[in-house]
Amino acid sequence: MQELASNLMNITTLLGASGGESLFTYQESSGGPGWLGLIPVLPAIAALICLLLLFLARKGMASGKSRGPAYLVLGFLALSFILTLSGFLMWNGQGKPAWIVTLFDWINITWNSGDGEQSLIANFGFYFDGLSFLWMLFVTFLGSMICLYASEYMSGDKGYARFFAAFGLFVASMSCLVLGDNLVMLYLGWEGVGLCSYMLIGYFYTKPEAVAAAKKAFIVNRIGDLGLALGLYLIYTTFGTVQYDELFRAVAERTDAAGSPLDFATMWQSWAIPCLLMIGAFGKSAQFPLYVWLPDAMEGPTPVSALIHAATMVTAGVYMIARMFPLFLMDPDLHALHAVAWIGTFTALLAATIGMAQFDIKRIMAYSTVSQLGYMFAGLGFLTTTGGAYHVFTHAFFKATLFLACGAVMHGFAGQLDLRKLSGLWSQPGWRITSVAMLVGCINLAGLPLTAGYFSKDMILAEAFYTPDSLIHFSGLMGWILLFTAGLTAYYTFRVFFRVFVGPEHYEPGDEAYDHDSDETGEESHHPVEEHGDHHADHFHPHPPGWAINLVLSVLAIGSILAAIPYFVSDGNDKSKGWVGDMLYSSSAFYKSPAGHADKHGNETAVLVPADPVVLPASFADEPAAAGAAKGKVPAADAWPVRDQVEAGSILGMDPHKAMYYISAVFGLIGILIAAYLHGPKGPAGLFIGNRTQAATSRADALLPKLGPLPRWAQNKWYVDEFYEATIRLPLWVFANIFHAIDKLLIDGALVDGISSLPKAFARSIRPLQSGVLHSYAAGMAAGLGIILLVVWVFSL
Amino acid sequence: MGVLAVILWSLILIPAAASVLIAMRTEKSAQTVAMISSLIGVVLALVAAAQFDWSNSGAMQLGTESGIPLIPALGVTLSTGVDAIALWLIILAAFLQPLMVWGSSTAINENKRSYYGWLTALFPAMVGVFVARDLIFFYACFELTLVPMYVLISSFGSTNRKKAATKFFLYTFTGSIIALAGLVYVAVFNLNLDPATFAGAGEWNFDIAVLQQAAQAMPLGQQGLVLFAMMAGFAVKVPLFPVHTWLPLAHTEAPTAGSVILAGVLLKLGTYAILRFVVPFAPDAVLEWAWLIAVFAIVGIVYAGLICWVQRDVKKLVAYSSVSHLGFCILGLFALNMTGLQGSVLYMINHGLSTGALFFCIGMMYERYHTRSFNDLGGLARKMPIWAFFMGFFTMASVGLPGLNGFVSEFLCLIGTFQSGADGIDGIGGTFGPLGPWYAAIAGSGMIVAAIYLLFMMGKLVFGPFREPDGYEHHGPLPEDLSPREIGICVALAVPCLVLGLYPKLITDSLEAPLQQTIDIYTGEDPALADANNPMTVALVPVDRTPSVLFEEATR
Amino acid sequence: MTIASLAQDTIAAGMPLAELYHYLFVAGVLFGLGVIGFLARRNLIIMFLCTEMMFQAAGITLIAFSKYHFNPDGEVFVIFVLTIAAAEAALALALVVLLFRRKETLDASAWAMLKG
Amino acid sequence: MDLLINPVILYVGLAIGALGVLLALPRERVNPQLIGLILAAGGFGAVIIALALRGLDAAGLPNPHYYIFAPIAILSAIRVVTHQQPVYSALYFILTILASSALYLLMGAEFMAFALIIIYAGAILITYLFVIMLATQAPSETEVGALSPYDALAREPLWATIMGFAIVAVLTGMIAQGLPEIRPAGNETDQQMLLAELPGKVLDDLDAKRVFREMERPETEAIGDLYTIDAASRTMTLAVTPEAAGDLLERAEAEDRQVAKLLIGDGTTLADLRAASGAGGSVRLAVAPEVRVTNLDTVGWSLIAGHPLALEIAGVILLMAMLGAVVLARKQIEIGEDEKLARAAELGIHTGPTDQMDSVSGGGASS
Repeated sequence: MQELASNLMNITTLLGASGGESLFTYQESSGGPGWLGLIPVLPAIAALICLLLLFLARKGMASGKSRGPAYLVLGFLALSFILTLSGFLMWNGQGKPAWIVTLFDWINITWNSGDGEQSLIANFGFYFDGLSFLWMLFVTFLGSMICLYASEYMSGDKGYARFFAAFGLFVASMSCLVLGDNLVMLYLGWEGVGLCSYMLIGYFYTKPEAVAAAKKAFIVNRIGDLGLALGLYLIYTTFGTVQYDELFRAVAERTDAAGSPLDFATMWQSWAIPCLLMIGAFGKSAQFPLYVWLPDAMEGPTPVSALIHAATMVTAGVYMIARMFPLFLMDPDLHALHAVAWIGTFTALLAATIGMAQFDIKRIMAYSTVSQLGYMFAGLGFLTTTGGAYHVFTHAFFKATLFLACGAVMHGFAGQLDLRKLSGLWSQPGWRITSVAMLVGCINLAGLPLTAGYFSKDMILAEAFYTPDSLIHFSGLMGWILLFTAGLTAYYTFRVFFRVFVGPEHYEPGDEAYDHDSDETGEESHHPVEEHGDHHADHFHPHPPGWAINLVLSVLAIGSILAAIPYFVSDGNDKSKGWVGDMLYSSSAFYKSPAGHADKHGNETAVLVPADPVVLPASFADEPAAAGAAKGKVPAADAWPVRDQVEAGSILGMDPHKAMYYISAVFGLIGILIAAYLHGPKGPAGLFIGNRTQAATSRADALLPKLGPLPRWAQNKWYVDEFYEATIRLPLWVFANIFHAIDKLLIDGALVDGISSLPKAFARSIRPLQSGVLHSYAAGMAAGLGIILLVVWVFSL
Repeated sequence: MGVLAVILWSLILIPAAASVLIAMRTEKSAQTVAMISSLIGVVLALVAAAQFDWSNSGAMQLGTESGIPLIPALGVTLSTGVDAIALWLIILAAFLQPLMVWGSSTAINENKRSYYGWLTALFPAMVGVFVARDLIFFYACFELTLVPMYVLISSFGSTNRKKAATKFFLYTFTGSIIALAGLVYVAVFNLNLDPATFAGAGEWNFDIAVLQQAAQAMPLGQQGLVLFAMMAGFAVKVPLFPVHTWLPLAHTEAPTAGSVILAGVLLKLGTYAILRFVVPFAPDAVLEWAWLIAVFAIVGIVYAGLICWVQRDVKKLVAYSSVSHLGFCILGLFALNMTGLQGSVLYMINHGLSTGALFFCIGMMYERYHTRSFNDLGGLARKMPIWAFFMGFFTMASVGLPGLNGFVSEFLCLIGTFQSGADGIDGIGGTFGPLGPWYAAIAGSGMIVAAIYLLFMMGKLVFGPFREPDGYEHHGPLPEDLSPREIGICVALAVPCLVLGLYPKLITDSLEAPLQQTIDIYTGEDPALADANNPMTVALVPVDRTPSVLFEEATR
Repeated sequence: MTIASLAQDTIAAGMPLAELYHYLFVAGVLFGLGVIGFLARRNLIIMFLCTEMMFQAAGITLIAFSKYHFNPDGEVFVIFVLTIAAAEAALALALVVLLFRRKETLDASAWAMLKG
Repeated sequence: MDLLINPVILYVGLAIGALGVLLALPRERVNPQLIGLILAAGGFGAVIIALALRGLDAAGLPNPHYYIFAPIAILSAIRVVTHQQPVYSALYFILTILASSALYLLMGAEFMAFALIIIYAGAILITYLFVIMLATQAPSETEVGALSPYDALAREPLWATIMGFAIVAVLTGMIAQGLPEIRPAGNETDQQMLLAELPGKVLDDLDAKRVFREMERPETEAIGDLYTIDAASRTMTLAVTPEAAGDLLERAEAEDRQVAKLLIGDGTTLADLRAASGAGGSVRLAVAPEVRVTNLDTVGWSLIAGHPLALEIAGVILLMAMLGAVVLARKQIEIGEDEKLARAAELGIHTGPTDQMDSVSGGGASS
């Protein structure tokens, strides 16, 4: 067991000591069962074996075409899922201490031994608590499902083993990220997933666009990673530790690791650390400034987009903020959380508008992911980690379903993704399961009442209004923007559904080479196109997905429906938050919102009082705990800001929690109706299913000119890419060339070569003195003599 | 001469003898003799590591007690000794040597004797630098490394190798002459210290420990001059920003093995010399000027990084990348705290491994396609997947991907720079030092620039559409993809990258003691300085060395 | 008055600086003329003659100071000056003869092959 | 230091002299050499006169003959430099040498004066004359006496004179101000100290005065035990047998002036002498005033005792010069390549590669 954890003093949870609730319940930790450490290691081993297989295949010792690697990775992923599940069941419990399992010492440096000893300790260890179990459950589950899906989807591709090696490595690094017990492990996972997404996006490495997309993804992630890295350094410099348990205890007691008190109110780090971490999160979870890489990442094979760019990697940012929530709360004015909320909302709106105007269904799904991530961040911004986490949970399921469905369509129609060239799949033979899965995904995404997506989105929207403006300014306004975006989301989701699945049967196959470049052996020639006959549709017969894809689609569809259950099931003490709330309760992400009024289940309003009088700055002690509902905030000049009970916000005068069910449902339905009106088949009969005759309605096309330039702008992604190109890439390129010129001409040319040619120049200049004429030498001698005499004379005066 | 000293001396003498032997024997046997001598080198390095008392890794061990007097009048003795830092660098050099010999079996076909002779002669010179405890012995070996390198580049390089070789030699040579001037100044200063101050003062003595005490007793002005003289010499070798222009030329023209050892160990002579001479010799001046050197390092990182991006020649790209990477190393060095110093020493070893390996891969590609420019190469993963894997692996190692060795050293350097000098702001993470958070923030952008240019290289060379030089059909002894020999070399370099990435404690534990001594010079607990009855403290200008004072002084 | 007596009394009286200066003046002028001759004349032999004159001027100065300081070394040195002058004359004239034979002219500027 | 000469006069005089020389230098058409000479003479004369005036009150006048020989030396020097005919230049140079040897005499260096005339004027300048004669016979005998161009024309006369007289001005100006570095004049006694080194000289004088009539003349090498010479007080103490002492005393008393002067030269009375010599043993003799260390002695002594090595080297130099002159002046015989081969064939040397040929016949075709 990890001796560091055991010798941690077992402080009584703050709840008990002071009656009031501390900012957050500090979760002290204890050693967990060793085998839990296998969870991240198993996929890594799978990846290594795949590499060996690939290496042997290259050497001709193993057949390159077998599906061995896929099943190998699938087996290991399933095993790690089972381990996670059993670990969770063993651990499950409110307020139980987090488990720490350390494999080995990684970075372990101590100096100035004796007094003032300092140390930087980052072990290869794992931290199991509610948050990490929640995340690991759906990461490993979705990982194995999508791996099964990919085993069939990727069959026939030459780089099969390479794909699954990267797949295994990805899940391994994701688990390191989620389970890591210190910030450096988080950083390890963070960059690890960045690398794997680089390898997987760039899977079709012969295609320049794929390589460019992969490079773009890695570099934009790297920009985010810099923010995270600097945040990490600042945390270490302030608290003296990067281990979670020490860090959270320090933040709870408002001291640094050595116990000397830190006055969060006045420290500049209290806002600097969360802002830096936020930048890291935005880089990884594709939020506003750094989201440009996600839509381009669709170049990769669909299982990659499903797993990485829908369910797991992009949620890493949300996980990190949830994990580091106590640090976000250090800042009395919550600057960082304001930024998170605002950027989340803005990204949601922006991505939704772009998503509406795209024609490539995978790109639409990508923008919808960016938009839903905006929701999750907004949820975090409104101080509801539970809402955010639950939306991550449900979104993982239904977005994976959607992506896989689109993948199946693309697989079947030889790479065709343009919704204008596909319609009426519902009634096609063999496509029924895909269409149903698509439908389930769409209703969840659109937030149709009683679906999982509805409940999770509702939680966030409710919190938007529930959190008073005094805590998060303009949270109400943001709530309304999010509601409007929910409508847009419903619209573009069903736009895809109606255009692709409903309506008359009409399809054109994409160019085969687009998707899986089946033949990589040497010659570059296109796959013999005649066989697929892309000119006249009758020759081309779409081949419906196989058993594996259908199985996975159905499982995930059911999963996304069942994802609604955790909203109701809850055995924790705060019934309103559901199972996800219980999970987060026993983790660092738990946060008791100060806003309160008679709670849904009637338990008394939670009053938040700074917990530990001992630590309190003197000036605070004499002021009675703010019993009354003092409006606004106590000026946080010197004392730890009193989060006394503030009046909860309301929506249109009603209690947000109850009212939100109806309001968000209304917005969702309006969106769907508009989509049906514009893109659905004519007449109510066609609305549903099976009407083959009605051609795709042209109402949408009729509406376009009336809207002016807006649709064109939206289609071109509001020219954000071009803007970045002009303001960042171009200047950098120009600077690079300038530096190159400076280096070659100025430093190397002028300075170095210049100086080295000085002696030769000087020699050339005095050569004429050697004129060969006797008299000039004599004159020189005489002049020299004269000068010497003169000098002697002058100095002798 | 203790029996243990035999190890170090044989580590120098046997390869030297071998190089002479190679020169005398036939062309055919040149490589085998070179291989044998390099293997002996590895064995000796391991024996030295075994004999080394790791618990007391700070002290100079395996050395000669008194040393062989070379010039008794001037107190110049051939005294050797090794502490943990030097030993690790010797192990790195010994580890790279056989790989180089093995790696150039197909690259070099004519006059093998001179090639392998000089290659083997390079090893004792390098070891001499790490082993020397006497200034002149150190300086001689420091200069000796130039000669073999000059010959390797000038007679076995590619197109305009002569110019590159001469520029390399003259540039480094002028630099080190200035450094010698600075060091001799210290010796002269020591000469006219009164003998009572410390053992070895007041007489001609070139022992490094003695000179270190003398240098520390110098007033600030003189220390500044000595600092800049030494930096002028060693910064050229490191290549720090303004004096780096010789490196790209030397690298592009050097043969594969030449540029591997140049990047692997020769650049480390500069950083090692700075760690061994500049930092301990001129503490006050370093505190005064650390900000300037840090600025050069940071400019180097971003400036060289951006230049890499516009390079058309792969080797020049990797050469500029080592300028950028060593900028991190110098930054960590001048952070003057344990994490920074650990990071920079680790960086020396990791950079040697990962950039050395990168040069090997590029060499293998060059042996097949005989061109290094991006214009006529592309998407080689199609034809050489194994090579592509290793190229990707080592690129990720040098871009600083966690889990591989590059990350640990870069992380430690940056966190060291961040917390150095941050002991003023509240929180206990900060330590005493001249740098600060802003240095780390800007240097951090170097990580992004590194990602840009390395992925640019990967995107162009390894991935992307397949393109070979026009009119190229496969010929020559090497198979299309890597031959077993080449795979052996790559694996031999990949394993330590991974091991050091996952378990750096292997090295960091042993480095704690020697680096703690260097830090104590700055935080005032230097045992030699601290105790009251040591006459040394009397003679010393009573500089108040408490951290806060030094910190004010540094940030004045 | 015999030469011997002529020399005698001057010795006894010693030589004040003013008197010394007279001789130095003559020597200086001779030396100056030697330099002018060497620089102005183009005939090789005359140029050597002028160097001889410079030797001579040096001789006078040596003797003057030798008498001024009553130190015999001055005179002895003049002897050596003479030997050098003789040696130099011998060689120089031999060379002049060769040069003359080679180019049939004694003009110094004919020989400018050592141009750098 | 008081000025030896008013610098203004010095420099003006020199300037005029320079102008004179400038005019005197040979040039193309108009060639006012005579005017130049007069001017030069006037300039230098003025300086000498100024010197003389200053010398008058400072009692530093040189020997009056100086004023004869100095102008001769200077004027003949000018003519050497300015005369177009090389032969006349040489002759004028001889005249300069003679004048300067006269100056040597004035300064009391008679050995050098005559050495100069004999060696320098006699030998070296005659060689010059030979060479001038040899080298100046005009290749084309048509215009006899025509000046070859390089003689007729001076080269950059202006710059040359300026350069020359700048040096003279600095030299003389420096000394005129009395360089502090010039040590004060020595005094004559140092020279006389040499007496102790030249005992033979004193003994010869005593022998000439037949002082040693009865006793035999002590060996010059026996200095120290038989006799000692004290140069400072110019006395010699001689160990004599009592009878010899007695004989000396009688001759002194018998008013033999010479002996008396010697004996009592240092002011001791006859009576003291008797008392001292009575005991026999030694007698003090005064060295006669005319026994002086002549210039020849000092030079000889200094040459042999002071600079033996220099003397040897001078000898070697002269030998080398002679050898060099002989080698240089050999007759060059230009023979062609083929003739060399024929010659080699004659001598039975196999005709190997040409470079060997050169070494064999190298001797023949001189450098």
